[in-house]
Amino acid sequence: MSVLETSVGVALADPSAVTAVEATGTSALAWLVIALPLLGAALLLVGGRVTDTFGPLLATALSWGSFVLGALIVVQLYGRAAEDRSMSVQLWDWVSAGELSVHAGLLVDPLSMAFVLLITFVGSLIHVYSLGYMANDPDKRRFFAYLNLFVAAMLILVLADSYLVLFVGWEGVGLASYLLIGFWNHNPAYASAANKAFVVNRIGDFALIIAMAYMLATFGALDFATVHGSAGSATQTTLTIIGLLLLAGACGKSAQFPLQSWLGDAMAGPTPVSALIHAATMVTAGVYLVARSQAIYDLTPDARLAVAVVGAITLLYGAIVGCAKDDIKKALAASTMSQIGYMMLAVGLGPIGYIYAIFHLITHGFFKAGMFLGAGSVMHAMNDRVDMRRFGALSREVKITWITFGAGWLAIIGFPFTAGWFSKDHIIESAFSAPGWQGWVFGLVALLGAGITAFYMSRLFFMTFHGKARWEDDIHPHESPLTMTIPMMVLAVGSLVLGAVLYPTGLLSGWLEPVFGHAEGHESLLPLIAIQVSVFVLMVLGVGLAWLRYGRDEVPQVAPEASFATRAARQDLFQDEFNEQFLRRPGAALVVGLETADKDVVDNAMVGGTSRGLASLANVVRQAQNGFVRSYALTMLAGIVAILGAVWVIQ
Amino acid sequence: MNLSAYIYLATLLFALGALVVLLRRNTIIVFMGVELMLNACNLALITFARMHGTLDGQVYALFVMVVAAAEVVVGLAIIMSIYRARRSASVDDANLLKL
Amino acid sequence: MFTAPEIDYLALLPLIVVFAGGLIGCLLEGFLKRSVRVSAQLWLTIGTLVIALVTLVWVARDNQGITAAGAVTIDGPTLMLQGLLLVLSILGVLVMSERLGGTTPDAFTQSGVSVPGSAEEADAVRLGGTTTEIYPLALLAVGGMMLFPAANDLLLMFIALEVLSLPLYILSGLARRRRLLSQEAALKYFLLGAFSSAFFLFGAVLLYGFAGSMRLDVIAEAIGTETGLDGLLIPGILLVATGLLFKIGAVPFHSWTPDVYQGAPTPVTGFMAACTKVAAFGAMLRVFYVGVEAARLDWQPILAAVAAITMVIGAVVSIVQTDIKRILAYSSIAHAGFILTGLLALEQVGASSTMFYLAAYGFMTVPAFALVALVRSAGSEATHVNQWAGLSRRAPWMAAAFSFLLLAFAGIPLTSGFTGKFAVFAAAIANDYAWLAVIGVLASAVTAYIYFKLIVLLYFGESRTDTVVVTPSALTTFAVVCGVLVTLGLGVAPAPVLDLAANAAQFLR
Amino acid sequence: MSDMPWLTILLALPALGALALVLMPRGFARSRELALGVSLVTLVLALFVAVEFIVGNGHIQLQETYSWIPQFGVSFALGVDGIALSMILLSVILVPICLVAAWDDVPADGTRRQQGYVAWILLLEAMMIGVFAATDIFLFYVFFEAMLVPVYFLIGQYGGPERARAATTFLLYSLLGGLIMLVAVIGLYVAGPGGGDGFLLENLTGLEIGGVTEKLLFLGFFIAFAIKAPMFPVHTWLPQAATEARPSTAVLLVGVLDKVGTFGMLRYCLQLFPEASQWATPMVLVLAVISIIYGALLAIGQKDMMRLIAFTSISHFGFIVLGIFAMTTISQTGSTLYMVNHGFTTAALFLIAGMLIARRGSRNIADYGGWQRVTPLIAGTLLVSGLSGLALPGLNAFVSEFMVIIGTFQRYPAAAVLGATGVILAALYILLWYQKIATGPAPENLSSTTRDMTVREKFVVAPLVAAFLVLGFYPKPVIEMLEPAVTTTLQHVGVTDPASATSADGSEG
Repeated sequence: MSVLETSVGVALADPSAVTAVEATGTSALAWLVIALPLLGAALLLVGGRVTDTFGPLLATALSWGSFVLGALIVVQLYGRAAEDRSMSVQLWDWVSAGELSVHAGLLVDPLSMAFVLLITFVGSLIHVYSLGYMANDPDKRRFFAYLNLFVAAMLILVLADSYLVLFVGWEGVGLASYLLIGFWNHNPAYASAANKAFVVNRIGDFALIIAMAYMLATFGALDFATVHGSAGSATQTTLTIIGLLLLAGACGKSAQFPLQSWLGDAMAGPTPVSALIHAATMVTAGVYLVARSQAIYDLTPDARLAVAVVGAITLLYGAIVGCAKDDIKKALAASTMSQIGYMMLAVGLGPIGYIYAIFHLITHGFFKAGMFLGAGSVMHAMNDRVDMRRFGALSREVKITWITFGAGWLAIIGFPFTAGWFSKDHIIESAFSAPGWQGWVFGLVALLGAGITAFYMSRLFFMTFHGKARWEDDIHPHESPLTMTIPMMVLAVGSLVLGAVLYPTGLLSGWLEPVFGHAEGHESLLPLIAIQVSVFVLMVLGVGLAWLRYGRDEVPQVAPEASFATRAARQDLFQDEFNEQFLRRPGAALVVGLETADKDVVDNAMVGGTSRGLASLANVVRQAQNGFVRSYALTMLAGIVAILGAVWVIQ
Repeated sequence: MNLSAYIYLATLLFALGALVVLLRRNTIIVFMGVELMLNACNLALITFARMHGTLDGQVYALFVMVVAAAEVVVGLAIIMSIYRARRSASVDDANLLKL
Repeated sequence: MFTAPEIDYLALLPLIVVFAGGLIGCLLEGFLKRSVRVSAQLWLTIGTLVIALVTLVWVARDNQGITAAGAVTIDGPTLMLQGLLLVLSILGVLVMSERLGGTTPDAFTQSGVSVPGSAEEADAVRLGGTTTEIYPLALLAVGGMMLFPAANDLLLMFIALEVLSLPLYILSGLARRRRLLSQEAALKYFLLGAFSSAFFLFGAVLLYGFAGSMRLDVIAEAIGTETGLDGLLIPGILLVATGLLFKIGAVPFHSWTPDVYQGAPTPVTGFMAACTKVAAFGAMLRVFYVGVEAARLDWQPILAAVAAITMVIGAVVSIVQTDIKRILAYSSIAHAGFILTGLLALEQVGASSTMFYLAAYGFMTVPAFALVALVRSAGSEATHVNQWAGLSRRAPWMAAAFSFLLLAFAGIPLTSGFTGKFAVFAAAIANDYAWLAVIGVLASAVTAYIYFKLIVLLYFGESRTDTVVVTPSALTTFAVVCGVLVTLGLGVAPAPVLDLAANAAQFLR
Repeated sequence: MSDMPWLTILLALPALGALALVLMPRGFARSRELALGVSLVTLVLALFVAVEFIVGNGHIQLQETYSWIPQFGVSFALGVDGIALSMILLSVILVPICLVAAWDDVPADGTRRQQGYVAWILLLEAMMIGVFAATDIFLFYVFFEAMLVPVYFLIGQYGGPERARAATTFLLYSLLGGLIMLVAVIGLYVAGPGGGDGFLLENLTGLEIGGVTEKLLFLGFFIAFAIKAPMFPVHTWLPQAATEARPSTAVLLVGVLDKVGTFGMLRYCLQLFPEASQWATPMVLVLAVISIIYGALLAIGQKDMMRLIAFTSISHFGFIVLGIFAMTTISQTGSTLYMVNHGFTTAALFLIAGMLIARRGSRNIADYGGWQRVTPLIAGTLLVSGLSGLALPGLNAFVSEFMVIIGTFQRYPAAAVLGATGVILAALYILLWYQKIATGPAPENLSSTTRDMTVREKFVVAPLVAAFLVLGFYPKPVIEMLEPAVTTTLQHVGVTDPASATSADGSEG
């Protein structure tokens, strides 16, 4: 590939113009980042029982290996000039026919490496955590194999240099998610949850496939470089359609409205899975996709607006649902949805939001993973109970968990100077700077969301760790082993300080600038300080309200009868009822109808009809074969007369 | 007299013979109907021979008579054997083979 | 007025041999004692047929021409069909002679004149009566058949028709078991045959009236010229056609076929089905190709319609049959339709494809009926399809052979049935009868249903204990193996026979 | 080396193997070993052939032409292009796998049953090679039809309780299609240059027949192929046949045999009748899309797992046909690759389902549940195969399905989008099935002797899973084999790929 001969300044203003050079040095080993966990998965799955003993440790080690390698690559990139940090690793010619030419190739650039670090770091921590969490599970080996598989797939997703390779990872993480949600599939509900996740994701994937088809038809290629490079030459309509299709794909993976229904059920998987896949990494893939496709979205405000709208809706949706959930994991899942809604909103805002979206994504990866692990630890302590109404007053029993969870809680509610505060406030600020009515709408939604987040997260926190103990009789809470608590501690530290490390130092924005370009100075609708103050006030209000209701007051052990709004929120705003009523039932009826039609109409008409027709014709004709000679003679004579008559008529 | 009248007569006889085959039940009579048809042919042959002014037709008629005689032999033999077995000469009784 | 016609005896030698053999056979009937009669007659018959075949190949082939006052044509088609007839009748006679360990041909009654079930019959059985007259009868029938396609004169054709038919009427009535059915078959065959030959004759007479001669070449010349009696031409052609269509069993002149095929002794059915069809189609070829080809615009549509309806009716009605012999009968009707399709194509390809199909059909039909005769239940033939269920387990080779023949009937590639169908359909399509070919393939598909139903029964049905497959002697085995090998050979490497048929397809006019 | 008649040898080897098996004495104990040996030698030989094949050349290679039936214009002509070779390789790879999978299907009980079983499979292999290698249309037709016979017996004689009906339905459907094609085959010959080698593909390509004739001929071929493929609404035979057949038979039937339909569309419909193909494209695309969705929806509703797999195949065949008639390089390459991939995927699904059935004795999905706990390996490989079936990236089927969708999108976006909904439905039918089979509490009513995969079964599944991965991650060798042939086909049709809306190098050039 030829290096672009444009000035650096232009290149930065038009980030798609950054051309990846062939990778050298450590970066050339980027494939190994993927290969290590993939190898782990393969070994553990194929190796069988032989690997039972050392398998989990091996998987963990390989995951850490990926992290180390990723870090080394980042170091190498850091040593290069900002505009040279984009490198490609070409592996092999994968699919080539006609115009289509897709190499299995990796793109090592700041954006992908940011994800690599997040994935491998959090992922490895969760491997470690799982060593403790899954210690007594008979299928531990399989679990670690799946985890490794997930890490590998997720790395393929972010390292891909084309949409098609990305799609491999995209579906790969879907598969891993399916396998892990259904890990305890002896419970039929869990198996259904796994199916639901996969199928809903497939709807998004369908859109993504069509998006790729559209790209190929438009640009004649699927690699990021060509597609993004020639995006400008496509028509507005085309770009908008592609943008919307990509958004639909992102919605599926990131559980955004209207494809959000699977995430709550996905909590059926073991808690480390929820932490890794359904909080920290996989579900943020949609955000990555939109961010990666910025060259397209930059040119199509309509599609971008759609992204922002979806983000805004989901943000509120998740937040509202989160207020009503009593299942600790489902509440966290709702919160995840909501937080990803923030990220979507941010990427939907365009160049001003990309960096904040990724920033929030990273911090969220830490604090949400931390909280999920905390939740896992709590469940560990409470014999796998998840109903927060039967928790309470755990702060004394599981102190480390309480503290680490508290760090995550502070981060997510946006307590000043925690990681979440840095990332979320910037998104809210950016939202207010969107043009025209959008600024007001998105800004206020984001602001409101922040308040609700503070409420429901505090509700969760207080219900679990404070108030009166509402435990069931046979529960004797105990702190988790070190393998579990250490990862929680690491993540807790990250939740508190990561923001301060990354943002004020300009580390992250500097790192990502070659990809996203320099964020233009923007006019906010409200003064910055006003926004920050209102966010803070709302947060305090939310926490306070939660304290009053769930910290100070008695929490009923059984969910009380509630208003329509609460019931709606408990039932995820009737998403499943809607799907059941308008999708599954008509679908099932269609299937049954077709089954009947296939038997009664197609088969019966084609085969049965023909054979019946022939048989009845035969039965009519054979009546003439009545055994009477004279009748036969009559037939003959009739034939002769008919023939002569026919000739006579013809002539 | 116009020779074509004989042709019409022959045709009529032929048709009569066919009708006999169709209408009568007695096997012998049915067979007679066939003989009538053959003889109608003979009449036509002779008439055509006359028309064409050749003797071919008459010779043909002789052949046909011989054949008819042979047919009678075989036919009667078959009819006899079936009559002896069934004690019936009705063609309609021979209808075990059907459909 | 009469001059003694020149007769090329060398060309007629095969015919003479066969007729002479038949007459000697009649004499032997009278002079030989009962115990040696069967084998003597068998050897005489086979010998006669073989010698006829040899003379056909070595003598008659080199003496082609129109002879006997223009009444007989010995040309390519004649020789080809005569040869085919001879080979098929050798097989047919072998099958007829199957004794199954007894002293007399198994399929035939020991006393044709006795009343079924009477004391007379029992006496005949006790005394070891034989019906060796089947051999001379068969030879005479073969003679008539050989004359049929050779006849260049409608009167001779009529005589040949009778010569071939009369022995067959008798043979049909000679079954050992189910004699009532057999006699009924003979009666039906006879009455309807006589009825139809009357029509044939009347048609011939009309053509005589039209042309002033029954010779085909004269008739051919007369077409297109004003004879004053032009109105007789078309009815004449069609009535002649009627008689021939009866013999081949075309709809609506087919009614006799199932009944006679079912009632006649099974080996006779096989012989008759194969050889009569060859002879009758040969005669048709000659009439339509040599005699009235010039009037084809008048008869071709009629024949096409007959072919179409024959294929459809034959195929459709076969699917509701439950008797193996009737199934094969309806199949023969459908096959008659297929062959007609080829015949309609005219030109050389029409003749060659027709003759090839006849060969293919003959070599599958004789062994098929031979195999039918082997399946017994309580001493008599078990011809109901249900009695055949699961036979493959007890008689794998018989089932395999029969299934293979069924595949050939169905026209599955690599069998002669396919090659034959291909030949006739190709001829039809090349000569603007594609629609007929379409009907033909649809009919084939329908007939395939019943053939495969039989295979299903043979192989996948629940076995019945009261049905047995008797072990045939070398005679039947030879005939069956020959038939199967030819059926396979004509499917896999038909080129030589196609060549033969193509070379033979030149009519002397 | 290249003078050797490789393809003939390849074709003859399994055929001779089958013959040897038939000739072995009754109760021959090593028939399975012999058959496996023959099929492995065939596989090795096929690999030699593949080495001889020059990749990147889109024309027919390794040609052999011998005159067969010159009277019909028929040659015994073999040759392969990339598509044909890939299908042959698929066949010869699947046959040994199927033989191993079918090891215990038919016990050696002292009869010929087991011999027959493996002999039919070998014969089928020979015919599969023949049908893909034939470059003479008549020869193709011969194999096309003759192939029905082994399958018919494999289903009818060795299948499930409803086998007779299933076998007959299968046969009649196919035969009907084949016979209609026969008319078109003949018609094509008539339209072509004729002569002693008039059926050679090369002599019939580029005829520019035009008009109604070409459309009718196209339809004649297409209907046969649509039945074979099978497409809606002529698919109803497949679920029956696949259900009643042994898993190995079902693999060969659905995995390879049905590909003859799509192969035929590509090789014959498109190449011989370009104008008519384009005329028919809208109709075909609609049918293809219906097939995709209809098959998938019905698969979701199935209670019998063999039926389910059959319906998934109908859906997948819809994709293949869609890609073929979208007529872009990408879509057709995708379709041809799909043909290979689908072979492996379906094989794995059928065979693993067969393992489950062998253990539980039921095809009813509801009779299972929780089997992941009983037979983790079977459940796991079932899932992997299922994922291949739903086109998970990284496994084989994805590449091809994706290529079909995006290639179709280039020309017919609406059809591509509608067809792509099959992606969602595929997830439903595979995962719901897997859920009902493998997940849930461990079954209680299961005898303790139920074992996980045996070593033999591992040998069955391992190569298939390996094929999934290899074709999923590195399909390049296969694509390189296929693409030139596809390009040649498109040249014959006279279609060029639609250019992308913006040139590939974009604004920055």
